[in-house]
Amino acid sequence: MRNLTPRSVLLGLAAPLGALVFAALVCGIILAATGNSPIDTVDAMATAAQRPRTLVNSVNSATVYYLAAVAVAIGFRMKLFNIGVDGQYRLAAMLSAALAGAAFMDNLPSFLRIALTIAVAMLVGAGWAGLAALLKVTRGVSEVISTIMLNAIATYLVSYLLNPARLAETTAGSNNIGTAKITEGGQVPGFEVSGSTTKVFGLILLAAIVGVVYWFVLSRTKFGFELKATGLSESAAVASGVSVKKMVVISMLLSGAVAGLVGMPQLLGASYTYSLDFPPGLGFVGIAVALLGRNNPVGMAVAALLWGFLDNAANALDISGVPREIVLIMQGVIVLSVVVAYELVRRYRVRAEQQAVGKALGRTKTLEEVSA
Amino acid sequence: MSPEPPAGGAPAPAVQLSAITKRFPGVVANSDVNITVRAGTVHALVGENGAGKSTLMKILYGMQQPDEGTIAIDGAPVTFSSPADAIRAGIGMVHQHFMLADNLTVLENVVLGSEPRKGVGLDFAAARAKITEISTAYGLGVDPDRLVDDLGVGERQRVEILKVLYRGARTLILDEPTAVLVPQEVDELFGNLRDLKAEGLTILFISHKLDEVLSVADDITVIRRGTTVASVSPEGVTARKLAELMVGSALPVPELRESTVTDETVLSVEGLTVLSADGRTVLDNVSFTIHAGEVLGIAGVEGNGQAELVEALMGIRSCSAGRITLSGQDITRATTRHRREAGIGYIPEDRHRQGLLLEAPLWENRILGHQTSAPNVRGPLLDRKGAKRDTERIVDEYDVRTPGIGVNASALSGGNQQKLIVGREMSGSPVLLIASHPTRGVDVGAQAAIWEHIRRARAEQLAVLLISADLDELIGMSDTLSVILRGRLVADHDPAAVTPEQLGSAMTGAGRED
Amino acid sequence: MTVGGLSVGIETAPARRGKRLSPMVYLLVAVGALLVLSAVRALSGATDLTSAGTVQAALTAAVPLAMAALAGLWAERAGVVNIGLEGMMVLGTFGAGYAGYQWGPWAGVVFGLFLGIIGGLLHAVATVTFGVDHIISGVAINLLAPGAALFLSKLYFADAPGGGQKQSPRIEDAAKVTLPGFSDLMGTIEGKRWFFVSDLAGVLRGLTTEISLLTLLAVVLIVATGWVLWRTPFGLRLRSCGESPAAAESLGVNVLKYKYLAVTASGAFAGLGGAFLAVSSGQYRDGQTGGRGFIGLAAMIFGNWRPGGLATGAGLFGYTDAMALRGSNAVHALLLLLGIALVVVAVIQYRSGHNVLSGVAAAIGVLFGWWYFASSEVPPELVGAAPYVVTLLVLGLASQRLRPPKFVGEPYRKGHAV
Amino acid sequence: ACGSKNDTGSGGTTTGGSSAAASSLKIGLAYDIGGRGDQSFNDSAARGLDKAKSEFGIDIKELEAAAGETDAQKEDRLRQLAEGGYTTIIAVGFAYETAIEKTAKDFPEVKFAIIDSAGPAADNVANLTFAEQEGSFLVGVAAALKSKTGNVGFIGGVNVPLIQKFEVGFTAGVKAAKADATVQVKYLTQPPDFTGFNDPAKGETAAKGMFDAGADIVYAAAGGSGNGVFKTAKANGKFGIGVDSDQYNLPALADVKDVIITSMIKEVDVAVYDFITSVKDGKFAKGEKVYDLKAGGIDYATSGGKIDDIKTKIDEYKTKITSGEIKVPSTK
Ligand SMILES: Nc1ncnc2c1ncn2[C@@H]1O[C@H](COP(=O)(O)OP(=O)(O)OP(=O)(O)O)[C@@H](O)[C@H]1O
Ligand SMILES: Nc1ncnc2c1ncn2[C@@H]1O[C@H](COP(=O)(O)OP(=O)(O)OP(=O)(O)O)[C@@H](O)[C@H]1O
Ligand SMILES: [Mg+2]
Ligand SMILES: [Mg+2]
Repeated sequence: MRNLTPRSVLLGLAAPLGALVFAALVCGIILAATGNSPIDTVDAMATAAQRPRTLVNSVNSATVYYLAAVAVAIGFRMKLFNIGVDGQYRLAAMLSAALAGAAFMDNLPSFLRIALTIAVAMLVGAGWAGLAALLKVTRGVSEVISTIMLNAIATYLVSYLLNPARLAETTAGSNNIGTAKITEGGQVPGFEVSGSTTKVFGLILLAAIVGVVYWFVLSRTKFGFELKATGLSESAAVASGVSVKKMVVISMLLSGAVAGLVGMPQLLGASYTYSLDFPPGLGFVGIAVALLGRNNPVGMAVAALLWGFLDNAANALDISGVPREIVLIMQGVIVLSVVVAYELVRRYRVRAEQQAVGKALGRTKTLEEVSA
Repeated sequence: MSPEPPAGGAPAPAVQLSAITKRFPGVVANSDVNITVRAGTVHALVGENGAGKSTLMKILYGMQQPDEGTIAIDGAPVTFSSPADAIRAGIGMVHQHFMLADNLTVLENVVLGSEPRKGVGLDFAAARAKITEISTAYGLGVDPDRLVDDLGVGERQRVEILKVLYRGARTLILDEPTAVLVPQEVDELFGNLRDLKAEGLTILFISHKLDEVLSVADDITVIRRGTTVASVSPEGVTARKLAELMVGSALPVPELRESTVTDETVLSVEGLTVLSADGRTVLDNVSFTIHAGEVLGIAGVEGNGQAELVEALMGIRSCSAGRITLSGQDITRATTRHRREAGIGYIPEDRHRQGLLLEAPLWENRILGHQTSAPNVRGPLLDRKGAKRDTERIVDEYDVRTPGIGVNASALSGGNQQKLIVGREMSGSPVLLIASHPTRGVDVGAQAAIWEHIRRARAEQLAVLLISADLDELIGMSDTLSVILRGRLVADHDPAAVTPEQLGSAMTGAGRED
Repeated sequence: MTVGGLSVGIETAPARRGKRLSPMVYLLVAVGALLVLSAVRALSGATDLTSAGTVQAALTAAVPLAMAALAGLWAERAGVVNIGLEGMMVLGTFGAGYAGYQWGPWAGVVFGLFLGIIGGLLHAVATVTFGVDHIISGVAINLLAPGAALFLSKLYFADAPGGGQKQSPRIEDAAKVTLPGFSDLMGTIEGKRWFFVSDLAGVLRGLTTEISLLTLLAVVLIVATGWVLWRTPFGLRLRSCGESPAAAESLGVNVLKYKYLAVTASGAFAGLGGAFLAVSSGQYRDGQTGGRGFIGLAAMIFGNWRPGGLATGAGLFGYTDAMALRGSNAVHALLLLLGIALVVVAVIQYRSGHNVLSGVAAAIGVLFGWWYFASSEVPPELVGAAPYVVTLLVLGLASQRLRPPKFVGEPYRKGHAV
Repeated sequence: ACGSKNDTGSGGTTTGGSSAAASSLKIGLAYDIGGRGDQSFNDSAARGLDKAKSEFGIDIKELEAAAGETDAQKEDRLRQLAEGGYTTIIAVGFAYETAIEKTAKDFPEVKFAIIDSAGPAADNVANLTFAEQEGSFLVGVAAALKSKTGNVGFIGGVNVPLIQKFEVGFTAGVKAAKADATVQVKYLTQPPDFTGFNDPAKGETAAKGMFDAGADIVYAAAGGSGNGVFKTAKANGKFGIGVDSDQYNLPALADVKDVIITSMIKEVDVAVYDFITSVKDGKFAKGEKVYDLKAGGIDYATSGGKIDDIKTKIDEYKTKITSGEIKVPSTK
């Protein structure tokens, strides 16, 4: 991290704020051009922002998005593109839900049950990601392809297992199907918030811990240094004694393990079962959030909250007659414009840095200086 | 291509650069540069690293636009907004760094941008014929259908020249064309240049090797800190004088004073054999020993196994046979990490590829390669304070010119980057230093500093493996000299007795049956 | 040591790549593969392995994938990663729906292409002009495009006759052609169930019967891409921007222009892929692309950034996908086929000294063989996984000589290339 | 009555009461993914709503689900409706089970209805479920009787229990009419990949596979993917069976309608309309209301006249089912 001077703080804020304003402008124009009122939209969003339940939902969504983003970011830091977070968390959530809901688990102390469930989820996520890592280091298969394929294969595996003959059970009268419901001892209680019937996920603490550990490992440990170094220059990392293959395997396993956590807040804090309506697609949200937050632990948290809020404001928009698709458009425009803004600021910084180096070399002066 | 010279009187200068000024953020690369290049001559440009030579040439070649000043070609003022304009005006440039696409064939690289056409398609036959014709005419010997990736440096250099000739350039800019060539290759190149000159072509030539400059140039312009400080003719000047003009101080020479060689073996290599990915033998039964306080120099044309040797010693590449022992410990199968911990320092050939994290601050670059030892780490944790403090020390001791240790390595000039690497690799008292081209592309001042550091460490019993293309450096700095040819160590020489020419012919295998 | 002069060091760097295989070798490999297929077909009775219907369905499935892969190829050859293919395809499906129902299938194709171009331009502005990370821009487009398409479809299709908020009215299909006489003849032979001959006839009939003009157009575009990129000055310049933008720039190639053109073309191809999908399905539907853009990207990597290769990748995927969708019987036979193929790979790898790989291949092969003989069908939930598993296996066991364009994904700024 | 279509369905249940109280009715409707305009299940619910609106002039609000959302977000949707003064709320689809359960508790004065789920039970919740297997049984009979090859197919959009009900009923119907007939079964995608309801290209390939394997009639319980099934049926001179509404009469399918011999009609519109009427008339009834053949919530279509010749046979089975003589299974 660079030194915090007022100018650098200002610059750091200029990018995201400028971009948000720009994105709002673009969406406003789209709305106005299609006969929707931008004012109503802002109004609906402002109303949503004041409703405790929407805020709780936003925080809960953000919790999950954040975990997914960290999982993706671990790979990104090493120039590994784990598109497979999606498959990893779904498979992990399904299998750990089956375990957590199993009858024999009822006899275990609550803490152990929860820990076991989470551990299994991490193991499954890591294992599924490990396949991609294995293919990459032994056979050179691009993780982009292998994780796309593994996502699909996970879908088929889950639906194979989600069958009354195997790991699922049906409830009479319901068209849903899911794993056995996790009884109270296996659930993680949430935090009450006044004015909202929905609780904040208890596992938001887990997300926070994951964020802190991510930050600490990357910036304070030898391992984190080697991970970043590999991402910055593979050849330099090799020459400095880093085993890139080992790093690929470890970081993919870590990424998968964190991916395994993605389903946990929802599973242990709200659904208590893995069923047909377990939210899919979180891995892809994770990619967007990680990119928006620039793989930075705090940046991703902010991005996750923004994303969560936009997603949860959609209902309010819908009710006030604004097409909810505008949220998707808004998210896309925000990602693009934030990133463009970052790039512009980065260029400005590089120039400033070069200027500083130039000064250190005593090369800023022109004609007079040279004549010496 | 180029306009006719004005009839009668003295021909207009082929190139006239007047009052060129070019500013980059924080740097004035060129300020008020004036150069006149007579048609049909070889005009040399010399100056320290970062003096602004390449920038000036890029301006002449249209790759960069001057902030102030004018360019005249054959007396007519021109403005180039892209290389395409310069090429049209008959200017060609061989860049300091190869400008080749590895995954394309020689033919594709050569014709790119000036393709012969048949309908909308590319006329491969015509291109092939023309390339073969030029290649034969100048003895370049390049096969148009080979992939550039498969070519050695010498061949790549010739492809670069072919590119220029293919476009029918009348003015050739050669930016440090000899940096990677051995003396014989250099002679060949100079022979070619003379031929070209005889045909009336004009050549602008940049080099750090002043004796070369003196031997080939008709005129010499010295650039210092972005501006022309002198225009001299080779007859009236010596290399020493030129260097003084360049830096304003005496020319340093690579020289070891007295022998410090002990009989304590530090590195012993026996029968080292390395295969490439496709099974070719790239290093064949190589054996040697380096003692404490000894510098072993390896001479060789690039691509004869030096890179593989270094990588095998560093554990980056695995060997198929042989034994490597460091201070009595067998490290043949040890990891790179282990070798570094055992005390091997490594100055890589390509600092951007293997030596630095360009997008990381200097102090993080200090940790690179030393991420298991003090003062960078404590247990599994980074010791950020320790690393920063030690980076300050290196910046100080090695005179790395930087505003601070928080700037990214990419912001530093090449010479300063190299000094940082040398400082880093010398820290933690290594027992063996593997130095691959430690002063390549570094200006004379920095060169002297790096030599001095190596000398000092040698006096303190450091063993050094020195690989270099600069034969003066090799001869001056080595206690023992070996020549590598096609993956084998073919001859040992006494640096006190050998001349660069002898070394050069040993390197090319001339006079040997193989 | 060839032509005199500066020839030192030539021997130290001989060619590393294998030689280009001659057409004869390809033909032999194809015949061999068909022989194995015939054998498995005869053994298992799963006629769908080589039936004309499977081949036709495979073609239909492969075409949008191949277009997406081609789109990826154009962008990546010029050095720009395009992960926004999915989004651009979605724009293509919408465009085809919008114009297709009003003015016919070809108008749909053109309009889909046009909307794809808009997506491509957006990507170009972000990545080329602003130097945004290519992945980020692609992800943003994948968010934007489906949102925009849905937004627009509600606007334009909700009240159209036969349309809905999430679907366009019907689009006429493009015309289909059949090779007269030949197709029937092949049909007769196919029906005989002769070893190899009938299988060959089945494949040939599939390739000559009821082929949509869109499919033919796709084939033309694949071949044309190969020609344009590898045989014309334009293509050389475009590829040079992905291999070494600095070299290109130093020879006066306007790198920015070529990158723009390539990414725009990429958008056009992705849009076409979407349009083909919509037109051949008879309408635009929200969510219709179903990840085909990503599969296309995988097919491009699978095909080593080459037109022939990506067509093979898309074909392989389309073939297994068609089989999985048409019936589980053939997928069961596929187990045996995979088993045999893996054992063959094991033998080849063993002979070239890769013992571990050979062992792994043999083990998986035996496992598949055992699965085949121990079961009478693949569980229906798993049948659909066939194309994904097969792609992974092929990639994992085939030797990896993939070579992406050297500067793909690298930001480029004029005058800043080293 | 076999020619029963939307209009007859509503005719049978309308109370025709005055609309005096109606204008004060505020009705909120939350769709499942797909929403209004999916030309299938959600659309059917929308039709019922529209009919109620045009007849009673009520105040309505329709909200839509997003792909990949959580129960909490669904719950939020229902709560926003309830808080916004919508006193009658209809949730379309079993995905709203949990959301209804939680919301209904906190709004005892609001009347809720959930379609396709018998799960949530409360004093203010009506569960509107359908016996899809019964209607599927009847079209299965039709398929068996109409098939020349004795080989028919079933294509499900996504492999979920709801669609499995269609499959099971269909297979039972086919076997009942022709014991030795073959039924090919294929689901286009597996959950949570719901594109199987939206991918006509997949429907086309799957149907072509079945036709090539000898089937001559395919029942498409695959939402929008069914369009591909009919398209390929037409191209190959075979037949298809529609689902949810009388697809013969859908404008979007006009050019393939001659291959649609019948459709399994699931009168979600009737259920919605009935429910609104009951609330309007103050006759809200909690708990499960099964829309089956007997109740007229499920039926088969005869438009196009392709099955006129076997109508009597089908109606025999229908009678047996309504009388309880045949009990159609709903799970495998
Ligand atoms: N594109 C650029 N942006 C910013 N600064 C630049 C750029 N190109 C060159 N410079 C700076 O301009 C100065 C002159 O560089 P130039 O490459 O012309 O030096 P040179 O004389 O060729 O040195 P060398 O002998 O090392 O090749 C250096 O300080 C360099 O860092
Ligand atoms: N390097 C090349 N030079 C000239 N033409 C090429 C080159 N690569 C491909 N082509 C042409 O492009 C078209 C399609 O490319 P494709 O990827 O199928 O190449 P290919 O010949 O199959 O190469 P490979 O055997 O390496 O896969 C073919 O017509 C081929 O002749
Ligand atoms: Mg230079
Ligand atoms: Mg090929």
